[in-house]
Amino acid sequence: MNGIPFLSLITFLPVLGMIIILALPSSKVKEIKYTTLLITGIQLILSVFLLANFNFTSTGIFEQSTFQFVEKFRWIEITGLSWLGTVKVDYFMGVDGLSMPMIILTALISFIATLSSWNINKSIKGYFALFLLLDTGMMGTFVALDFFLFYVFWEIMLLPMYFLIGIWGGPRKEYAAIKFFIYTLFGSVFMLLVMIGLYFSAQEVLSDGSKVFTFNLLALMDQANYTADGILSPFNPNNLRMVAYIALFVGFAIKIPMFPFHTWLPDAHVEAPTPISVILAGVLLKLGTYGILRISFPIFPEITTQLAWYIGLFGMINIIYGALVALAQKDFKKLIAYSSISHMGYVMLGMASLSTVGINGAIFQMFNHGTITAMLFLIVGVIYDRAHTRGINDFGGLASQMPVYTGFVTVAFFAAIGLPGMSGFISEALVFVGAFGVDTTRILAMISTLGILLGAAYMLWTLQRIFFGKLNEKWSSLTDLDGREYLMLIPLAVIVIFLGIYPSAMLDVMNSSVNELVRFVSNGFQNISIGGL
Amino acid sequence: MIEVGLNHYLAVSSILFALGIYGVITRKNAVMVLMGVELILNAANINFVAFSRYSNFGINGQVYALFVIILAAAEAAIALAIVLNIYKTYANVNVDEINKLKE
Amino acid sequence: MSEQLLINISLIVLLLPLFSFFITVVFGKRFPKLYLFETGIISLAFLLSLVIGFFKLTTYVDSKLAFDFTWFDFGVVPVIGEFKVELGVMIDNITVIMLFVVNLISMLVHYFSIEYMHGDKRYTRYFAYLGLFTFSMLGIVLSNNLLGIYIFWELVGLSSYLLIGFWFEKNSASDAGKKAFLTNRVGDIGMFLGILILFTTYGTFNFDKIFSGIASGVMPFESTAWLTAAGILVFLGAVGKSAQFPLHVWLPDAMEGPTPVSALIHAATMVAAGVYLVVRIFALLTADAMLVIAVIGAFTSLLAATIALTQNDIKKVLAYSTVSQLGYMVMALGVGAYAFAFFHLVTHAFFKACLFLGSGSVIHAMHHEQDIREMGGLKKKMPITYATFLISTLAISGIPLTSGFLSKDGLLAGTLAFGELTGHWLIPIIGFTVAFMTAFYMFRLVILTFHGSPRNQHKFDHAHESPKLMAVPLIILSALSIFIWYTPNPIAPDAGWFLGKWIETPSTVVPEAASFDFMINEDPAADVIHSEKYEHAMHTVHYPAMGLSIGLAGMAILLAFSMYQWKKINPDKIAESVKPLYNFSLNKWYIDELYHASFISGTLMLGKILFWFDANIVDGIVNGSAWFTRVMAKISGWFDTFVVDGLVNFTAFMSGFIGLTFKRIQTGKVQTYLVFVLFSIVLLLIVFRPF
Amino acid sequence: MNIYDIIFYLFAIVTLVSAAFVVSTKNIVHAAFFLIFTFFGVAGLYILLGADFIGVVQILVYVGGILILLLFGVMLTNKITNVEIRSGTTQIVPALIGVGLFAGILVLTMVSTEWKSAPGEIPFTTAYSLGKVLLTDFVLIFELLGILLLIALIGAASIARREKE
Repeated sequence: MNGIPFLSLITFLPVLGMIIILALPSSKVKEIKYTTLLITGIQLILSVFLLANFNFTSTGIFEQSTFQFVEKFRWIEITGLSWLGTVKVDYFMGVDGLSMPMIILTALISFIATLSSWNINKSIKGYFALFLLLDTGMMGTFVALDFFLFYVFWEIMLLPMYFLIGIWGGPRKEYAAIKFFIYTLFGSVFMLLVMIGLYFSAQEVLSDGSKVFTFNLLALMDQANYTADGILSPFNPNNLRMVAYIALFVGFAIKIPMFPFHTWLPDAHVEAPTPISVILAGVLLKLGTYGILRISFPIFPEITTQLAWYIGLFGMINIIYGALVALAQKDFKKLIAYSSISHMGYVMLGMASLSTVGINGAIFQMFNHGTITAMLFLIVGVIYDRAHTRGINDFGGLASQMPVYTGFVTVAFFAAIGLPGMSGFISEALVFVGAFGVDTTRILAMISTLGILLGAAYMLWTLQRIFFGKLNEKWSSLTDLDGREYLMLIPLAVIVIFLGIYPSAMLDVMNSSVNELVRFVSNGFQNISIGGL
Repeated sequence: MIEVGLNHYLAVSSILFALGIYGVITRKNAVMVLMGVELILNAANINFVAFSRYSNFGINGQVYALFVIILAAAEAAIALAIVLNIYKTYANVNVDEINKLKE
Repeated sequence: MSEQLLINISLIVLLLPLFSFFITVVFGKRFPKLYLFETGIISLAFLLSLVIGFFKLTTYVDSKLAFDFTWFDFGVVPVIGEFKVELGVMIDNITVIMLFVVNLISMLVHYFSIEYMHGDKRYTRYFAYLGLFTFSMLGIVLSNNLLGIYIFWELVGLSSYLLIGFWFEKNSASDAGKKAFLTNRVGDIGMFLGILILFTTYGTFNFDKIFSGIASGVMPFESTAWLTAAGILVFLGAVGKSAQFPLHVWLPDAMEGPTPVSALIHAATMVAAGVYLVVRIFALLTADAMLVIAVIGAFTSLLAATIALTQNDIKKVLAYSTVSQLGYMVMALGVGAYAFAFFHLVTHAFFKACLFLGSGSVIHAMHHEQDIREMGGLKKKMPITYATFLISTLAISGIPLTSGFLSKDGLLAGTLAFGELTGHWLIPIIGFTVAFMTAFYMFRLVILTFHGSPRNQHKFDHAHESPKLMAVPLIILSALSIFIWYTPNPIAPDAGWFLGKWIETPSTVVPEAASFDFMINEDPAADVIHSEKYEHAMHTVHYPAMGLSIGLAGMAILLAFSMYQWKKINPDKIAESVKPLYNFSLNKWYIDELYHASFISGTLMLGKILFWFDANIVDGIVNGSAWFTRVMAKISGWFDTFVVDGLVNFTAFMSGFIGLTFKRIQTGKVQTYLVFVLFSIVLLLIVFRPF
Repeated sequence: MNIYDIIFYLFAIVTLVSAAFVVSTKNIVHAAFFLIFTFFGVAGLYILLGADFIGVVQILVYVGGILILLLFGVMLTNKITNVEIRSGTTQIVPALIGVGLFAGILVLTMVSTEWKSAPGEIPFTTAYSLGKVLLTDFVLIFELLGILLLIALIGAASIARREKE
């Protein structure tokens, strides 16, 4: 058990797959696809294995010893760089209750997206190679505990995504890809600035007693490590921590995506091929909120408490704004994209409550949104493959033509609406319970409940327009789901229902970490000056 | 006339050096150019040995001179081989007619 | 039989329909006969609920059986402390009666549907949905906490959605399903907020724990106003589900579903769930909350009754009468007539289910004709249907010897007592007016459908009495509309076992200052309310109320006969003379139109505006900054081309010029270069002059 | 003017004059022979400077080795009987000016510079000390040079043998 670098394995396995694929001649289409499937399959098994060996009571968050499957060694070390002194970057990975659900989600969604990629028929080799690289980026971001490493993985994701949208996308793919790229890069720049600022504000004590500047996230969470005059040091009376927090938040908010930084999402989703939409909605959006929980919250606890209301406010705006705009959509995929925006609002609202229940709900909602929205995008993909259109009003009466498909759609839609018995309900309810239970976000939570109604409105309206009514004769040749599509949808549906009935399966994984996070944030940094702005 | 000393040797070597350069620059025949090079090397060698004699570096200067001689031998061998090769290619060894560098 | 066993049986009763739902949904396509399995399961559940009811009402009549389990546990949480979410079941007398009602009607509807739905292309799927509904409804009934109720509440909404939109090929059906779900959601949001208030304050969803929390004096956010708000908000859920004004609009539309479904869900059980919820939270309602509830109930019953007067669709009339009767129940709860409200819920469930199934029988016979203007004279062709329908109509009109008389009379007495005690006389006035209207429109319905001569001879000729499988449920349900099942004395409802022994008003837990003075328990420790003042008032109004209601019902029936049977009064003329009012009623007070014009269009419009905002302003800013960047790029590109590049090109030109000049030097001959090297060195030596 | 000085001037003149002939004579064979005198002169200067071993090596290597090599080169690349053996010169004027200037400055520099000369004892024979130094302090370079010579040998043979493509 010990000594096997599971996290490196699970992270870099796709890179191995990519190398294999690159070595294969591009004519070996089948081999390429099965290699990808195998790799993501192994990844999924590994993630389940990690879960099986996961200690539910170990808290994580800021104490290295409570992280699990930790891998840490010196990655980059350059000594004697004039005024810079020693630059030291650790290769530091670990898992706690915050990242465990995300690892499983990433592995699961990657696997299912691979299945969904079976229809890709344009330069297959390149597609799957990039796909696997993307997989590595996502997985790496979730396990990295060093800011530098985190950033590297964060950026690794960007490039394959750009190409996957830009090459395999729809008619306006170039526009969408560029927009996605520039938007996220814009956010990354902020993140980079904050990262460097933090680096020069905190020093980690090494085992030999010497002090070096550090990217280690856990070290950055420790107040004692900050220097007296670093620009982001809480001890510096003129520190810029507020500014840095907002900059970092914007970096993450773009990924979420938070209003008003959300407009890349509908374009990217509409243009991206189905599996990429699935990954985008299923995993990539979670990186934003995960980043906030992993980095912003514990490194800037005092600012977090100060700004929680604003986070909640934007969450509320996301919920209602996304839902209202979704109501106006005529493109099935765009509708789902806006519903994503709405659903990610719940995550933000839950986080803003800074309470165990709310954050548990937020993380659970991240997971559930991952599975449910993945399902929704797969559903869009299924119909698009057959009908080559996504216009909601083009359809009608499909329920009698494709009953099984309609069954899955109903499950997915009602899960998205937050029907009890499905996972979405638990997370939304927890978010509301958490947000309502705290004075800061109570009013926001009350207003946000409108989202429940609006969500039901656009979903049911869509359900009606596409599936109910008289069958449009044009579609009388559409076939119901095939075996592969069953294979994609059934696991997700089962997970959605299982977690709706037995939420402890997921809540127990993260609960101790969330408790620790809440405790850590509410204790905050002591005796410090809050500067900036 | 003052007593012969370091300066005299250096002056001799300087003139020898200049003559060598003159040879390298003016002669058309590659073998002649090589001879000029040998002159230059000898001029340098005189300096080594002279400095070795008139300073307190001990015997090191002579060692370097020895090395230069060895290098000169190697150089001569290689250079002649090249000259032979050039001759095979161009049927003459006139340096001024070999102007591939221009292209 | 031990308590634990009873609870286990109740859990089995709960899960049986779910089980059959899954089996039927998954294997329904391969084994079309599975509907029989489904029906069998429901029958089994009914038998088990009979067993539970028997033991509970005999052995454990005064105790409450409860069972809790932890659903998920957060352990020790910062700030809050121990935190876990529990679910549980509870069996008290109300529960077992509801179990009986739900399972019985569900079973009868199953039998009825076997015939009624025969030949439908999604026949088994229909039964599966019925199973899902039964499961969810039983869940509401059995839950001992708000969360459980909310969960099943939504599931009931889902099954209702699926069943209303069962014939989804009809746009009106899928519209109605959507409308029902969304309208309910509006109420559910309120309910959810109410639950949040209670949960945040008391840290539990469990009714008993919340009640004891309130009783101990802890108020939500330190204010009884919030308690009132919580009560009203939770009641909003009931407003949605029980189709109270302003959320009543979905129920008439829900008649698009198959008629047996209307009988089961939209008349007898699900719509009563709202009333049931208010029954459950009755103890925490403050005086203000109760007044709000009473007013809404009264207004709803009046509204629906006035609309029912003019409707011509047999199911629409029944639907509005359902809304009206639900309004009655809600009003009764608002005025504190707790027991009568629940009593009316039960009796109404039976006679209204009977009426709906009867109408289903008629519709079946008339080949899916629902307009009563096309009917008439069916009495002879369908004697069983007619007889059962008539009994139920008598019951709903409050004619003595029926169950409806008992419950309705008590309920109206409650409103009168309330009027006397609080001075809110409008509520009893509305109550009696509605009683009059109810009798009138119900007899109008009966007369137009069954009496007189057929108005559509062709359809009449093809009409026939329904087969046994449809007739038996009608007979059973109409039999249950007779007084004898509830009390031995046909004019004294509280003399019987139902009200005498089984159902008693729980004592309120609200602080005295915030509750009606007649609701304050004289013995604060007692679970059951006992108020001299209230009992006195009830006693005083009992006989006046009875006389008034019988008299009004009689007059109404007489009026109906004289208008539609004997044709002494021409209804068209009356309609003509009060044309605006008639149209107002016929068009359902234009409420649908109002909602459509305001909320629905408003929301859609807002969505469109925001989308425009999103695509043009937000994205416009993004694209604008991109455009700006591009323009800047162009400008700098121009600068680059003409200024920077100009310099570069100039340099290049100069280089070229110099190059041309010096080209000659570039001979390619090593020796020439060496000359230059030599001169350069000389130059350097001259410049630096080492000598 | 002592005997040492006379001998110095003698050798110096021999060296320079013969070197001047080397670079100025048209006949390549003559040039080669004058080169012998130059090398001898230089060897004499070495010996005058107390570097007896270097002087001997100078004669052995240059006169015995390199010059023979050069002559072989001449003979292999020129038909002796041909007029071609009289090698031409180019750019004499710029070369004369440049070299003249260069030589002038160089000599001026060498002469005018105040060298910190500290002439030590002239050892009777340097072979012993050279040998000792070569095999101690400079042993690595010594070895490397050996290898270099080997490489040069092989390389020269290889280059010279390459056939015209």
